[in-house]
Amino acid sequence: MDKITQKIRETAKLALENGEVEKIIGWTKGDTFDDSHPVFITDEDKADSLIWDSFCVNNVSKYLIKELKQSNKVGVFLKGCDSLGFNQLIVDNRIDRTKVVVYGISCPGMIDPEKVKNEGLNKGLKSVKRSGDEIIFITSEVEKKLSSKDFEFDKCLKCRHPNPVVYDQLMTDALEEREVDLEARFKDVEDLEALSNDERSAYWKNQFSKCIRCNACRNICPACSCVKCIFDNTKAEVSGKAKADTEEQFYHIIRAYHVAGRCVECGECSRVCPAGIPLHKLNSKIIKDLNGLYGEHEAGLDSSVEAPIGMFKLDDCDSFSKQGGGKK
Amino acid sequence: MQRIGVFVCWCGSNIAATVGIEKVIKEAKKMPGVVYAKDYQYMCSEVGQNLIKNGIKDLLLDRIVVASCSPRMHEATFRKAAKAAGLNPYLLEVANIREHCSWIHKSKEEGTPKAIALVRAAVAKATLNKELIPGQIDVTHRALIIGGGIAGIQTAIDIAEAGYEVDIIEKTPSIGGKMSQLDKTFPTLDCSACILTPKMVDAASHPNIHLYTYSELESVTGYVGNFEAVINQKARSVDLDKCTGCGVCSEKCPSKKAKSEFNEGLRTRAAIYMPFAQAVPNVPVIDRENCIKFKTGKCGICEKVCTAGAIDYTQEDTKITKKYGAIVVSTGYDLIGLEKFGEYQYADHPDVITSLEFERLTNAAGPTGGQLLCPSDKRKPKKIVFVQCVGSRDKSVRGKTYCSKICCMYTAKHAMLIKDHYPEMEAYVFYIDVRTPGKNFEEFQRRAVEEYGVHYIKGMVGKVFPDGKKLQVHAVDSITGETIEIDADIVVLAAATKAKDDAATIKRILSISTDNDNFFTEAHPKLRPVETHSAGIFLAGACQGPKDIPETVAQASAAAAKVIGVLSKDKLVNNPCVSEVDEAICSGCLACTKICPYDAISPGTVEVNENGKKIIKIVAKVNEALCQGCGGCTVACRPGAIDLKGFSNKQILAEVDAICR
Amino acid sequence: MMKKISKSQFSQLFSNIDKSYQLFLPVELDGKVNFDLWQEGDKVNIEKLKTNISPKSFIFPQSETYMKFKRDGKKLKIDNVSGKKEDYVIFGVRHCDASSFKLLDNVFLEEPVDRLYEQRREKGTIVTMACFEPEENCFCTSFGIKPQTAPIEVDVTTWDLGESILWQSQTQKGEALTEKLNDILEDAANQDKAELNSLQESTKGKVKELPLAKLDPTKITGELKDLFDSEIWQELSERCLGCGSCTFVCPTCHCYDVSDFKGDAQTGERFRCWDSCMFSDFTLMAHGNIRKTQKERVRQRFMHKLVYYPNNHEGVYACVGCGRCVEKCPVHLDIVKVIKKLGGE
Amino acid sequence: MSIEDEKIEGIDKVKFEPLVVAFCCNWCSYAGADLAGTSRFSYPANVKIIRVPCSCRVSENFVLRAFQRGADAVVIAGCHPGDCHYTSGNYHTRRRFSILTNLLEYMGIEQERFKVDWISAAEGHKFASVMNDVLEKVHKLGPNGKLRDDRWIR
Repeated sequence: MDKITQKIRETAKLALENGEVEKIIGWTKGDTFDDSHPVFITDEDKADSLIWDSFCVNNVSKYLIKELKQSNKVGVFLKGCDSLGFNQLIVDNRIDRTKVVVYGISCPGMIDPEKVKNEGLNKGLKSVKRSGDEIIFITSEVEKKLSSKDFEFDKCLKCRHPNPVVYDQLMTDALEEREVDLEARFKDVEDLEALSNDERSAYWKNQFSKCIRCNACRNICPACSCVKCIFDNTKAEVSGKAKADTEEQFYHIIRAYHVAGRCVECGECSRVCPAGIPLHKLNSKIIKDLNGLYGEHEAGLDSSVEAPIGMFKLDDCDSFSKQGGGKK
Repeated sequence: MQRIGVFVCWCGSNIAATVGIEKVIKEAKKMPGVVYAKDYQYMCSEVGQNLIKNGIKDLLLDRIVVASCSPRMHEATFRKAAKAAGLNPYLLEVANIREHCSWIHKSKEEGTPKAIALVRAAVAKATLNKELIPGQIDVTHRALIIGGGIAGIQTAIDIAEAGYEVDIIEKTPSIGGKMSQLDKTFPTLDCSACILTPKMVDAASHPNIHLYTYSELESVTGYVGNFEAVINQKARSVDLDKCTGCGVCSEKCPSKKAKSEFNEGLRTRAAIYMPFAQAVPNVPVIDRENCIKFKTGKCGICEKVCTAGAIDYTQEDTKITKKYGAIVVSTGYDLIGLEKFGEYQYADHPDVITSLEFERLTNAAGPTGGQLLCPSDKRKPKKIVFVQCVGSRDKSVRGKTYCSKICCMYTAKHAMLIKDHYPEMEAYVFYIDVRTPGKNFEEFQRRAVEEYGVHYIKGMVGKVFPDGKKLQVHAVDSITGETIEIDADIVVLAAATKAKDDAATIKRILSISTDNDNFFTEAHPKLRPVETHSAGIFLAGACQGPKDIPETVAQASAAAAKVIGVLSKDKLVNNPCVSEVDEAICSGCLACTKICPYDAISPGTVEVNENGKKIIKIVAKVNEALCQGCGGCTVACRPGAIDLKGFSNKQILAEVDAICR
Repeated sequence: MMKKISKSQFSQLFSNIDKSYQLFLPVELDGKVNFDLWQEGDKVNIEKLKTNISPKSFIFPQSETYMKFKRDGKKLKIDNVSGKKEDYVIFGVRHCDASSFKLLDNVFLEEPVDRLYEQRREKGTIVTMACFEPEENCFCTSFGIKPQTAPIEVDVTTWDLGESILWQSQTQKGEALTEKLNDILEDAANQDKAELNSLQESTKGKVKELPLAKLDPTKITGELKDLFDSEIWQELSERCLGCGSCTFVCPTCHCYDVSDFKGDAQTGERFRCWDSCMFSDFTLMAHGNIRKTQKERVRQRFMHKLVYYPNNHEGVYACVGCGRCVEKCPVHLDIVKVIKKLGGE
Repeated sequence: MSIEDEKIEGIDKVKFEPLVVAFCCNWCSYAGADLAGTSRFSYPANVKIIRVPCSCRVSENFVLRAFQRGADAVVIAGCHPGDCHYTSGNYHTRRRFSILTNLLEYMGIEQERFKVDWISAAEGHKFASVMNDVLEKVHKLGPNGKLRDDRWIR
């Protein structure tokens, strides 16, 4: 069994035994090679179902909102990106840090099952192992070694925080910051910005027309943590459920705007979208603009730092009267 | 369904000329909820108002839309009328078809359809209007003045005279402030002390005024009518009541090395001291840093010599908590430090002095008994150079961008005084511009030049070199362009004024705002010059910006009038258009609290039933007395849990929809 | 009479259908394949087994206006929106999805008949495409579907022989369509049928080898109440995000919400749109919600598919084993897990 | 039906009649609009003003709704930074809508269609000229179809 998994199980077992936590949230394995899903453990004997592999992509921190209503102390396993989301939940006052024990895991990047399928490697695939930058695909017959880079989620290839930024206990040694092309951080956005208004409009119209209003992007998002989302509040009368271009556009503009300055760039919105809409391109645009106008801000990096929307400086510049400053 | 009445005003021909009234009426009648539509020449007239009243009484109208001039003009009028007829005034909306329509557009072709659109929007909004009842706040009939300079004293006296209690907090041992340090005042040259000290005594002796000298403001909570302040009265070590002010203690005190703050350090004082002879209260204070008793435990001479037995080494800081209805900030100003102005040798040569030090040197009660002598060797000076705008109108980091306003005049005063006492002395004034706006100011300055022959030279002093006993002043005359060298005996620097360093603290305690130079900002630069943005907190004097004495006193009385306006009420009525929280939806993220300029929103808790389990949930709570109804919180609230009464999300959306037709 | 057409003639085939029908077929866009209105030059992809979103939206659109109203003074004018007018063809529907249509019929065509649904069904001609290479996530056989053969109820079934496809019409609608294509459809030769048979045989074998082949809902026995009170719901639902991905990609989910679009103060329209039993506001009523937690919601979804629906429809399960939920659920909470936990393996 | 009646119905199909929705803060810009009226500075009737206490009361929802309902341009006008009646409201407006301005353009809505500006109570002339300027640009751009709700008839 792989070292980290072992460590995770021991840690969980111990914490549950000595009553340090009432519940542990981590991941466990399902039947298919890519099925590593969140699991909730209260009984130390079940701790052995916990695992760590290249498919533990889910961020379990958002479950804390629900769990902390029932339990007084909960332990969670968090990857680098997860820990940013965790901090954001603290900034937004949705969870009580003192009731959580964070077990940090440095993450080398998660594997995108889509990419595996596209290579046809899923046929008869038993399991997938990772060693360094190599992925080993194990079927009943053969073992294939391939470079991890070709199979990681796009978001992981851009990852700037493989190591947890907040934790009480570490399950792994820190990984060295992986090489990411910071220039390319906003490549997607710049490509779109380069288009004409009509081209952009057409682009988004086409994207949003795929939207089936399943709300997965919202429900997975660690920055979308309202008790009742305005889109679920019919009394608010701001939007309807009809499948109409205008409704989808409204939904997605507001969704992105509502996480402005709070989006931790975990890329989950795009990952979970069943229609394959690149939703992160909206969030990235806002992050790019906020950084440009009001200085670098990285949501979730430090839970004591406030979001740039909701504060101001007297000499802020603006994007509508190009002179900035704005003073008479 | 509502019963809405629409009342369209002609405003004589002002509206009727470019708006087809009858068409507006016709269309209005079709609008949902509208049961009555009526026009009249002057809706604001008594007859017009009666139309509205009768509509409410006879036709049982429950919503009113008046299409007329701007709501900023007559909304209040019409709402009064509605109220008189028994309808909640906030069920009335005004459609602005004059300023925003008939006066803008040339023809009925344009005006009529727009008027209809505006009426439709008003109807749509009115449909959603709710009855609003203003909250009432009790008023504590006492005012707090922060800072006991001339501004604070004047404010206090005016308020006290109106019959209300006033407390003054003064940081130093005596009230009086900067003015008490001055020798003469421009443009009349009358003696500062002679006009100030009587006021100080009035303040001290006034039954309605209580002084907290040697005290500082610790914290303030609450809101207009109901502030609660905690004052920290520092240990004076002398009993205010027992002390007779004889002064023997100071005389006998063996430790006399401390620099006298009052004399700008040009003279020393005892460790137990009275800042100046006319100090109010006339009671000394022990400066514990310099007191031998406090440093070593030995000595205790003052205690022995005090026949009144007023000395009390055991005294401790005491905290006083009191309620106030209004607060006036009058913390005054300071001069900037001149460390960064090395070229003038201020730090290195005793004969280079600030204008405030000069005031002390020429003051009869000053270190030299009014004799103008060089601080270095007490010799009689022959040439005196005044340098203007030292740090004023200075864009560089060491200076201030603004004009300190008083320097031109007091320098003219200084120069004039010299020539008056010592005609043989030469006075030179280097200036960028001479600014003399104000009653008799120009005349005053001209006298300095013409009658007294003060040399005014347009140009800045480049450098001052100590040269033996003398000071070589190098300057350039910016008109002739030639360089000038003067062997001066004394150089007087008109250092820029600045906001008090502790303005930042006061700002935080009162949560009011300051500008980039730390001067407190008024609610409106033209129309609300003495108010702050926080209701019930007012400004007086140089803490709001550089001012001379007459301006300061004027603003002080203005502030007093504002305070009296608050204190004279038994109850304050607050604007009912305030924010309200839907606690069921509130997530307790408290984004709203970060936006609110008035700290009107704070976290509270509610117990909710979460599937059978009772849990405590954090929610935002709005203090309606503090909320001013800007609505910033409603936009910060992502799920829309906070809404603004009178301008609710639904109302505005309804207006948008109505307009977009 | 079995027909045949070479793939080289596809564009011909499509444009011919397009002459007399609206033609919807699997089109690839941004790497995802979905049924879409055919246009010259579209990247048609009939190899992809299951489209990203199921074709149910053609007979049961995500949202559908069925009534418009206008107020005139005190009078209220209401017009019913007429349903689908044009004849249309959906080409390349897989048998799992085709079977889902039958399940929806049981709901919408039972009394009271759903007018709009009925119209859409009448106007539509379904051309299926049999599967020879089922995927890891396929388990249609567990619900009695034979991917390689021709389900009787569909209008036309086709088989992909690589170079060409075989074409078998089975209903009047199917015949009508075939008629219109006679000039490009040729009769299938005997060796084609032989090839088909061998392919179908090999498929039977492949199907047995599938990881989910052993899944068997009929093994789920026990009293409804016991299933309802089972422990598994708590455990399964813990990780559910409460999003609607599973329900909205599912070919058999058919719940909808009715709400109004408020036009200006005078006018408006009433529409229905897909709703999801996973949503917290599903079954929300004036007094509150009868399903308070995600546990009740998750239980409802699967009890409906595996117990309630069969109870009401001669034991037919409300799942066709397309496996979309297996692929799409962000937290791997799918019907396969439920069936297994309830003993269906 | 006469032309005027048609206009009143708001369905003048003859020529493009742009619609500009302007949110004005009560203390500065709304008063500025009043002053524009008092001083008879004219601007076309296509501009319709909605009064809000402060520019910071304007929610992105309102702006999008206006576009959905057929507005060809939306204007938000508030006090000049530093002069906000509520001290800081317009500073928040400035940040929020700097982001929204860019986001809307990113969605393909021309910048000319969404304007935020500072207009004081004394700037009646500026109010008129801002509105004229917006309308001129909108006339060049033509009707706005983006974000538009087809179910809504304007």
